[in-house]
Amino acid sequence: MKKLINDPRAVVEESVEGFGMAHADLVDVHTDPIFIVRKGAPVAGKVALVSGGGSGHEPLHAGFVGHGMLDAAVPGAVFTSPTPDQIIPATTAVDSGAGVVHIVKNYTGDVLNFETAAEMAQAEGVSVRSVLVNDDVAVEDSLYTAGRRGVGGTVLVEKIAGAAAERGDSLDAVAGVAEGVVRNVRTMGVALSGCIVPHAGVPSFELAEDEIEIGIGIHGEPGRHKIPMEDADGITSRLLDPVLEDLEIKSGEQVLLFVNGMGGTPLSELYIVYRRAAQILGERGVKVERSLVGNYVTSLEMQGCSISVLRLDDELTALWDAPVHTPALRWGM
Amino acid sequence: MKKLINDPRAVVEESVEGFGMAHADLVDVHTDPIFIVRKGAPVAGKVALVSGGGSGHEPLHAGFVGHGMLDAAVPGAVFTSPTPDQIIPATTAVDSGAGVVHIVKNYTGDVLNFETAAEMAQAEGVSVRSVLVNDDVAVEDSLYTAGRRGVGGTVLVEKIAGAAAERGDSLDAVAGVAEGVVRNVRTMGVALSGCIVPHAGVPSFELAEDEIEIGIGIHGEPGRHKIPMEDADGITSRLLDPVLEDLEIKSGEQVLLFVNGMGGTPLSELYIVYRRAAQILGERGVKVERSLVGNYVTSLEMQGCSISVLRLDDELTALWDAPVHTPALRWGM
Amino acid sequence: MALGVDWAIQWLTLSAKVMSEHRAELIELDRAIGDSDHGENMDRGFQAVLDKLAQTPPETPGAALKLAAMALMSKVGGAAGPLYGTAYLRAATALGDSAEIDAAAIAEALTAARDGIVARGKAELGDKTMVDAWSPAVNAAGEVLAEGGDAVEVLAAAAEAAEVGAVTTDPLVARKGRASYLGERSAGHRDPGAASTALLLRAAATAAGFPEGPAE
Amino acid sequence: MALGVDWAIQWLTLSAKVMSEHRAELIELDRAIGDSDHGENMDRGFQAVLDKLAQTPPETPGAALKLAAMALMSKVGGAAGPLYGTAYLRAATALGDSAEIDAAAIAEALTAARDGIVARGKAELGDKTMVDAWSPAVNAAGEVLAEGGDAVEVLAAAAEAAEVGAVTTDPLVARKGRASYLGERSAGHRDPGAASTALLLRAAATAAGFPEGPAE
Ligand SMILES: Nc1ncnc2c1ncn2[C@@H]1O[C@H](COP(=O)(O)OP(=O)(O)O)[C@@H](O)[C@H]1O
Ligand SMILES: Nc1ncnc2c1ncn2[C@@H]1O[C@H](COP(=O)(O)OP(=O)(O)O)[C@@H](O)[C@H]1O
Ligand SMILES: [Mg+2]
Ligand SMILES: [Mg+2]
Ligand SMILES: [Mg+2]
Ligand SMILES: [Mg+2]
Repeated sequence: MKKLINDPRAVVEESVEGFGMAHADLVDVHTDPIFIVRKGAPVAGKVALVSGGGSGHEPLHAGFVGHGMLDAAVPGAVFTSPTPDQIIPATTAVDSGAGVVHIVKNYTGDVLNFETAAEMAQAEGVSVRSVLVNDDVAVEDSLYTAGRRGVGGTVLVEKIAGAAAERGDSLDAVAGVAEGVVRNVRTMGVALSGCIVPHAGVPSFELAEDEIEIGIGIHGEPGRHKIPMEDADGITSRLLDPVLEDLEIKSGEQVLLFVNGMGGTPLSELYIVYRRAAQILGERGVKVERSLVGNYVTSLEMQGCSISVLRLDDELTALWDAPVHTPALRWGM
Repeated sequence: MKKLINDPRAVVEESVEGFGMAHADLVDVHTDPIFIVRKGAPVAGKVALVSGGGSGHEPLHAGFVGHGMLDAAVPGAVFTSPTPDQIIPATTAVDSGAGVVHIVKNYTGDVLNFETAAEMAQAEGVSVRSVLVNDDVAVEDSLYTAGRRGVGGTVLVEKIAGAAAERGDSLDAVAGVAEGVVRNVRTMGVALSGCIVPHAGVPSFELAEDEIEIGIGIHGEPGRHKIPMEDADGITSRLLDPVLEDLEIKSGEQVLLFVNGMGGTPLSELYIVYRRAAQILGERGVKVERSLVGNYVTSLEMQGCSISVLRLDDELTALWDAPVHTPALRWGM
Repeated sequence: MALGVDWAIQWLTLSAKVMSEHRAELIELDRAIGDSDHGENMDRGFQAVLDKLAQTPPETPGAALKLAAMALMSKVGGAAGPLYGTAYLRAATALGDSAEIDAAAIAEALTAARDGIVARGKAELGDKTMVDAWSPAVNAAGEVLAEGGDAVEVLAAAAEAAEVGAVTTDPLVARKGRASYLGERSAGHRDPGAASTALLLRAAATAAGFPEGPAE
Repeated sequence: MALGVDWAIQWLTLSAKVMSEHRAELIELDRAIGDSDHGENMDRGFQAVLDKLAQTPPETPGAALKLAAMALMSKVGGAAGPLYGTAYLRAATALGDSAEIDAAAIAEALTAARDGIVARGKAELGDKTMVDAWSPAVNAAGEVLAEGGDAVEVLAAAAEAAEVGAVTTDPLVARKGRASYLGERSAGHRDPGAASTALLLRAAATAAGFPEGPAE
């Protein structure tokens, strides 16, 4: 295992420390327990957004703390959800009295830890609403699974709900906007390689030179099935088709197309995937109104990508376009 | 070789096409020959900035086309400098009459091709000034080499010179600003793995499980020497010390600290390197006035990073802070 | 023979040792059908338990388990943190502030722990989770208690049943937790949480003086 | 025997074939001390030469080389593109618009080509570049010419000297081009540009009817 790290067990701590130093104008970093809050939080009268989850998905979530997006991020150990003793102080630190929305990716660990934290924060007088993100169409949402995972779509939920909070929406309204995004976004991913969790030291899964994993999540876990390597256009169809089918996107609709890198794939390749995805949408009469291409919700150094499609309406488009100023996403200011 | 590509020989063409589709609000993409120009170029009365080089370093250069940075980017084949028949039309397309600055990374191929193109564009009536970027301290600048390479510092040159052009500086003034940045920026890089050039299909070099390459460039070439793997803090010193020595940075000076990923290294690791680099600068009494952390000048999916330090003065800081709006770098608008 | 706070402290201390020794093995199990962190999480959690034990030595078995619950809840993270945290908390509540606990109290605590896990995680027997180790353990404890077994015998029976229960997860298709994302591909691997449960219950029996169980 | 446009066309056609056949080998040489693209660049460039030849068949050897120069300049890229482009352009200029060229003209064209490369790239003999193949070739051509050799003999001598010259780059430490970044580590590898020069000059001799050179 070769990584630019010191002690494998200090990865999150040291990385967050460096992050805090690099972005001292935007965030304050708390240690023991670790969480990151927006500079100047709580913002008077504003509903606060808190998200978190295992580390290893950077820039998610800490990279999205700032104006127009998150008020706090709570990083767990690598690929391990954070604990209530982190989530609770993060929640109380950013509550202005207007309440806090927890944006939680749907994993058993994240759900249970945020659930406990929400209960305890409520007990301390903070109004908390939780929104579960479960955009991964690779997982069947049935009695036989823990439900769909929250993956790439999370960044869209955080951006859009963050804009709603910034414009002064109420707690229920912000949660409602977030839920609206969740209802209208779907994602599917592919891995060309596994990744190495620092404390494990070995690849999360092995793929032969001509194999890829379709339907992966963002924790280096194997996907739904292995298939022989295909070209980018073929892979793009395999990801995009189920997304569009599940969303029931129809000709004439407008969407945001998000091609997300898993961390180890060159940007040039993401654009090759974007090209084909946009072509497919064009052929179906769907209008790509907004785009996002880059490494936003990653799985350490995994090679691969995910494609997310978000159905847009004027409201969501306006919230997407609203100014945002965070370490990893910035426009309009 | 597993990559998200179709035909290895169509990588640049298809990637640039996807890039153009994703950023149609910011750029126009020309094909045959391939080059990318800022939407609405030429900008009346403004000196234009043109850069280019081999592909595989994305987002450099195309990702930096837009307000406050480049007017055109000219991508060659992967790791191969572009040809005059691309550079010439890109140059004439963006010239408003105020002249064009060519920002050229110092490689024999880039120098020769831009040189030819500049001569021919001049013959067509365009005033061209060329600025060579050679920030890589890993290479000795002596009679025995092709001179120092242009690496990570290039993005700083493009941003700052772009701001000077945007505020209305003359051709000579913009070139002068660019040269000032070149004089004050130094970089050194490390690779933990090689990368695979699509048309070659095999890793550019092989490293044992416990070896790293110090002093690499951005073309997957081997570096100055292999050393046994070290921890992030140790590697950071190995990169930063020669940079500071060469720049002769003294206590009390102000700098921009840029930790650049080579493409395949998680952002979290870059922050671990940033942390140590900022600590070292702090110990030396140097003030880190501005920061940049991320994958900006890459080498396909290579794992590793480079550290650049730019000596700042008020003028450079103001130009760095000036609004920029490109696909890969954006603030203030 | 009744068990006191010494047993509880010994159990937790031994648990920390066992989690550290089996860290790599639990990571490897989680790598196959999860995200490679279970061993790391449990090791980190029980080191925190040790720290807390050293800081404020508990005076009753219930206090010891409550202390463990809080440490696990705040240091394990993931799915296992809240589940084990709830389990130890419910067990602690069941034990109350008795200084000495007998076979019946042990069986009751195990039942409370299992019920807490089920209440939080909603998993049923056969879903390929730690419940598949806890439930057989609770049943075996109840049977030995009914047959008049003492506290050590109850714990030994629970440990053995948990070990068998962990093995029974091998062929199952996961329906809860991260492994469920794999569908059919989760079959053929042991559930990491069931494996850690077996290790922890074996440590409980060993701490009570029961001779080390059969090597795995 | 003098050579006409047929020879020039045959040379370029054979060059394209040879670059395509040796593409992987040149990439591999460049991988060792450069950036793995020389074979790809040369192959792409000579395919463009072929395309241009088909579009507008040249009428003189000089026109053929000029056409090649333009194609190489616009399709090869990297260091080799401008260097070979200049070489072919200077050679074309030396040949002027003669329909038939003799041994002296060949030697002159080779000299002009070499001088063009040196003028652009500023490399000296021994810097481990394509100059290390071109310069011996020019010298050998001059010698054979002085001894009264014909055009074919001049080309054959140039090809052989270039091949030897390419081999002599093996132990050298590079002082120009990308390989120079490696310093001492560049020794022990053949320079890719010298290797491609040897292949191109061998193709020139073969196209002139000289029996295929010794297999490498
Ligand atoms: N809903 C659930 N009910 C009971 N146990 C569960 C449930 N979900 C997961 N588990 C247990 O948690 C274990 C995984 O723990 P761990 O790897 O630490 O957390 P995570 O899955 O969040 O990475 C599984 O092996 C399983 O035994
Ligand atoms: N200054 C120079 N003078 C002469 N030849 C050079 C010079 N620099 C490089 N070369 C030649 O160019 C070859 C490399 O060509 P190529 O790989 O296509 O370009 P690049 O180095 O830009 O990737 C080298 O092997 C060498 O023979
Ligand atoms: Mg986990
Ligand atoms: Mg090259
Ligand atoms: Mg796990
Ligand atoms: Mg090369």
